[in-house]
Amino acid sequence: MITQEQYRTRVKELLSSGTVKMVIGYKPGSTPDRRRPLFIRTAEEANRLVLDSACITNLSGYLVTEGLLSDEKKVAIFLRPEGIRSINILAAESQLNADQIIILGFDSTGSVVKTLDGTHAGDFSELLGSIKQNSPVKPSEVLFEQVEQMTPAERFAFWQEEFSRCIKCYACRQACPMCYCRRCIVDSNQPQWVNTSSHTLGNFEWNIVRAFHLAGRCVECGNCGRACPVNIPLRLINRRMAQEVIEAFDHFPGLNQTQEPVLASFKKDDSETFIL
Amino acid sequence: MAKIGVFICHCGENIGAKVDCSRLAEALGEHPGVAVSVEYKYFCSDPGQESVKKAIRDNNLTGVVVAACSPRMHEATFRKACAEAGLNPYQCEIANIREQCSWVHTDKDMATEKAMDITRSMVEKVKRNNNLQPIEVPVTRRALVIGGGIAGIQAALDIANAGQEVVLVEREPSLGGHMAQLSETFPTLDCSQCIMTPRMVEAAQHPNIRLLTYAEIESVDGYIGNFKVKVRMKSRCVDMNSCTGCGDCITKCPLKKIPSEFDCGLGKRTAIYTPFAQSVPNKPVIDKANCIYFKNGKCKICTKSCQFNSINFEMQDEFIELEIGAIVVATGFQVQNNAQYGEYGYGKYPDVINGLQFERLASASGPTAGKILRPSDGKEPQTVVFIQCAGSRDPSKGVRYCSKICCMYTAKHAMLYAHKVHDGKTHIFYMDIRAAGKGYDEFSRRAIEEDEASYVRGRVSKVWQENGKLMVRGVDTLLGKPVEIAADMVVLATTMIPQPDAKEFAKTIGIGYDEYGFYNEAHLKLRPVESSTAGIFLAGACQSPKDIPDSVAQASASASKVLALFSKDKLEREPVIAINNEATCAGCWGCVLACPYNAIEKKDILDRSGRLIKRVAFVNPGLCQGCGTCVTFCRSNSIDLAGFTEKQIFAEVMGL
Amino acid sequence: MSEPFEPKIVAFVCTYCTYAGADLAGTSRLKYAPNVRTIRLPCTGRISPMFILKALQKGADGVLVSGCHPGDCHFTHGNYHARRRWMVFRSLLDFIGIPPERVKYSWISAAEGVKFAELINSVTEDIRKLGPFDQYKELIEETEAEATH
Amino acid sequence: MTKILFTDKLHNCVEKWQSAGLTVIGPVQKANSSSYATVKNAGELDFNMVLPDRSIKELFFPQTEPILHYSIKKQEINTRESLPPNEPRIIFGARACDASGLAIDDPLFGWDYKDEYWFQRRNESVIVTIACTKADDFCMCTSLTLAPDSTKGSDVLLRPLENNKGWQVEELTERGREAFAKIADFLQESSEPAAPLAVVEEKFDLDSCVAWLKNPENFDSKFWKEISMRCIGCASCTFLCPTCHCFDIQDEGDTYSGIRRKNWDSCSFSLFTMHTSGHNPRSTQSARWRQRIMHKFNYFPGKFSVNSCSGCGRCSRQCPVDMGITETLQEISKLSQ
Repeated sequence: MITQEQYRTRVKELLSSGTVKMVIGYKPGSTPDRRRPLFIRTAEEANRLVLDSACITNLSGYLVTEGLLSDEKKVAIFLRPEGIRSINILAAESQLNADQIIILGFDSTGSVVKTLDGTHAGDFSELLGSIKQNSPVKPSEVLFEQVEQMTPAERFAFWQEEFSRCIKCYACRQACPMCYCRRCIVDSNQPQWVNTSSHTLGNFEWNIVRAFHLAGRCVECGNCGRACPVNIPLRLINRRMAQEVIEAFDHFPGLNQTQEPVLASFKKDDSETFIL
Repeated sequence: MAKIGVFICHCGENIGAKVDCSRLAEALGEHPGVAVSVEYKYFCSDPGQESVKKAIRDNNLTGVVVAACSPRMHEATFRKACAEAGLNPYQCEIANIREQCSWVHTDKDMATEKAMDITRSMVEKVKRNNNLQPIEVPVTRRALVIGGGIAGIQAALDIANAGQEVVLVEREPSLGGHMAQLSETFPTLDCSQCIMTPRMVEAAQHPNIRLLTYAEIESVDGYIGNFKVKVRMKSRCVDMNSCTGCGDCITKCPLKKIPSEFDCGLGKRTAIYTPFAQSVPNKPVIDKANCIYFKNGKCKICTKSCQFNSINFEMQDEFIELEIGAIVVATGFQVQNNAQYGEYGYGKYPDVINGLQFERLASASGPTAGKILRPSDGKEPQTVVFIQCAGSRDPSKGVRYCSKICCMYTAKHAMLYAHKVHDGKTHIFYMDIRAAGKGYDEFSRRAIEEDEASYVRGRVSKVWQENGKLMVRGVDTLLGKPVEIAADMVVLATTMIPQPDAKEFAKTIGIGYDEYGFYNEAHLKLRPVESSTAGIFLAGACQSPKDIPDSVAQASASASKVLALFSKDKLEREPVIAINNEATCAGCWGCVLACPYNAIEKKDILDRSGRLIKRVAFVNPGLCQGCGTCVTFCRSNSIDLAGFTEKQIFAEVMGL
Repeated sequence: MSEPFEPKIVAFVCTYCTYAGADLAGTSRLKYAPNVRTIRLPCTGRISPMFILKALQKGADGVLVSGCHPGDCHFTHGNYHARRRWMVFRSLLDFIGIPPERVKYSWISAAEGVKFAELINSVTEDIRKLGPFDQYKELIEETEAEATH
Repeated sequence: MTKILFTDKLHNCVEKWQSAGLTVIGPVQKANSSSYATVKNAGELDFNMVLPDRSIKELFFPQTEPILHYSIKKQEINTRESLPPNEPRIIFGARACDASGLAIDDPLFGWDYKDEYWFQRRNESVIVTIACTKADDFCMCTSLTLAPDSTKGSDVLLRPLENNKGWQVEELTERGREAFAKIADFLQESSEPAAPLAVVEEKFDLDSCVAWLKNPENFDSKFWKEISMRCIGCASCTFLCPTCHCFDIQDEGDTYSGIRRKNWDSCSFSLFTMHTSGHNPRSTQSARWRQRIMHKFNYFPGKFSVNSCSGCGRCSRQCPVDMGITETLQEISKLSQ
């Protein structure tokens, strides 16, 4: 509650001083455990802001809404460390100018919310560095270990079951801050690399492509998994990819704004033990 | 609606014996979109090509698939034939049913099945081919030659004599390179400087050649016909315009004991110096690393000695930007440091020297004025041992390749020594004598027969000093006996290796190199003077160890390539390049990073009032080489590669 | 099972090295298994993971991807980019349950006709041993099925 | 006295229906997600959920289905229609909102062209609805003039007993009577009282909302932008909606043959209205959300005299950003007051 009050005050300052044109935060949702994204433009609205441990959505994707930042005015946004990493990647991929983003950083353990010191993405480099040091970011969960232990045939069957439910609503894509493409590859029909039909094969293709396009860019904020209306455990794939890029290339996505995309760069001595 | 012609070549028995061509023709005749499907004994023959042309005209074909040998053989042939029949040549594809089918399979049924799949897949591709037009790029008619040794000078003179502009860049203070250091040259034994210096002077005075010495290439941007080159003019601290080259400063310089690079450390020079007496330009530079003024801020004696006020200690490096159409790389070689061969004692015993040092001793302009004298005590050696392959053909400590010139120069050294020290004795340890070349074997025979060089087939295991002699222990493998020779001097036939910065430099200019740092030719046999980067050519020992005739020949060959390029106003290139869809591009710039050629730029899309709408990737068609790395990176599939489009490849897979 | 299983394998190769190596195998009249269908690309850098997925969708039991050895790329570093993509894509496929044994990667130079022939034989044998990719075929069949319910 | 189906007899009923050639379908919870799915036995059925994550729609209008097989040879194209199977089935344990949704879509699938795929399945399905005794925060049938025990679209309505040991049976249609005749042996007459229905609070005033929507001035209201600002443009609401019915036709195949498929499509996608030219008449997410609301409560009733919403609440329940029809209509209610 203290944190929430601190930030309400801060938001009032930011808006009344004209430092920012908008603040993106959270407000109460339709049930006690839900929070909704909130966009406010005046200091008076600041009291609608809520900040507690239920604020989990990574809001950074809203920043790349077409036209939002084109007037070069600043926007403040509530972000957890994963969200700050998203900002770094979006900046590295030229989707936004990080100087325009005022970060209201926070994190929570249990129900306790604490503030993160800093204003711009660059101010959090120490924090992100220490998160990298302590990676894996999230302790591996039981299901992940189970899937890892399966034989390929069992894994295939596991994902066949999961993906058979996919209805191709693309909530995973739309919820992801990294899916900012103007035209998703699945929406490109000349040629149609990914079947748009939501039969299991098309769903396999879609989910493989999604995961590949996010490899080295995903910060494991969990937006996609939470968005999935049929609860496909997408986080497992993201976890595996995050593990791969850090182990193979020491790449921790979103560490800073100068990071080169892991799949658009290379080292001459990259591992190639698998190549015949 | 596609009307594809499929032409199935028997290639005599080559395809016909293993692929049932009639069945193939029949099956393809049933394939959707195929208007004509015929077989013939040799489609590459004149009547064969004529029949293809006739079929195109008679049936208004929209595409052609020739199922025959590898596209690497006859793609060009059939594309030309298509063009002659009025079809865009890029509407022709080759289905490789010879090299990758009939020649490699034994089961006729399975080979035929495979040939069907291969051909169908190509039919599906060609249905989606686009009418491509070769790309035209303008050509700047000015060549850059990098390196002022014999290869660079030759290339520069050939180009300049043909009436084209040349910029010749040399990083040392003088032209000349290694050839200027040599005494006499094999197999004629004419004096190296006598034939070299006139060419240096000619190059310096040529109206079409702009000579930049003591200069280095800072960066190369652009592409064939349109390179932008930045050259760093290192500060000589001597004004080239006012200096007359009188040499007073050199005489007055108090530092006189700096080992001369030109004399391979056997002679000395001053801190303000010209590398050698016949330097071109014959104007000195100040060696800032040694100059007393640069070390402690005092001295400037040279300034006082100069009547023309040419010396300027404040001089800074300057940069020159050049627009260049073609580049000849003639950056030459280095000799390997033999200190790694502890058993030979190089670097430990002063009288163990390398071949290049011997050249300086034998040179009339060298530190001993052409007398063969031991570095240690200045005495004339009575017995000299030469060790060939000192570093070459040695995978364990040296290099795997043959350094090519050492057999010849060692024979030459033995002869020069015999001519100068009449009662001296020479022993040459060798592995093989490689004397292929005009007059070369005769030359090495002369060393043995007339100048009594004693060739010992075997390796040297140890050299040590004993009683003022260099004891050389080796083995004579022909006699199968160990030998021990008490020598006064040992000369190592040192390997030619790439310049120490060869790999870095290759990256600067954007060409490929091998594991050693020698520059890669586009094709070892058929394109030996072109680098893999269009518009950049190779000459001399930067590509591989070479002697003077080979270097000169390659330099002239490079020059002719440059001149051929300069013979046109515009250049035609294969249109296999990437194209970006600006509507869907999100401007993430992954492609920019992925491109090996810096061919992708950022382009602003503005609205009518000039306001920035968005920024997208733009592929420069002049720079793009068509690898497609960017296409694969592009998540939104915005970039595509002409000739290998996403649609084409998709169709190829779907046609299998 | 009367006849041995003949796997369907699709190869994506670069034109400068592996395709030329395959040509060399031909001119050297080396013999190898006829199960591979080759698709020629300018460079391994052009080989998209989508190609591999589509080959599987077309019923391939195995896929081979091959190009120039590191340092040999005609386009200087297309193969280095490709290598990274493959590394990631390979682990992704593995995690999804598409066995890495079915998608193979190799470097074959224009001079390695023998290596090409040997590789095609060994890949064909390996895939033959694995048998048809039934699990993927099940997905394909589902798409071809009539309407249900 | 009413007809009662006791829970412990359900097992026999399922077997009976199955042996009579009916496929039995009902609410099933599987792998973290629930839907109406075919069951082998009654034990698989789960009546504890408020309603399944996925609506009943997919049983009649699947997310993807083949409608045409084609093959190409030379210049000749052969086609074969793929018709829905003849498969009589009973959907046991539908919710009133889902069943109503089917009834809402019937006129849509039959007004000009009778969609065989829909009606074949409709005609072969017996829908046995169980009235709701519990609801959650998202249920809103009552706001749509429906109720937890609406009979719309159902062939049989079951009311749970107070003691939770069975259901009162109310046969509504001939089809329902036929299906229950097959299990007559397992039904009993009893006077066990039914459990009270779930209380679903009325969340908005539908009439005033509809009036506001019909006012042309409100089409360009800035309200649309504000209410949909956080919409991320996925199709979770439309795909889970029992009444959303848009589809797209896609050909999938290779050079030689292929299948024309009917796939769900959604007005939330920007691509939904994208023209070949690149122009998009609904270029913003707010325009798309407005379309969805207008369609459901203005255009659709204009044509078919019924709102295209049965109040299941899935759009809000599963929305990644906690939006939905409820919130929008609540806000409109406030505006129209």
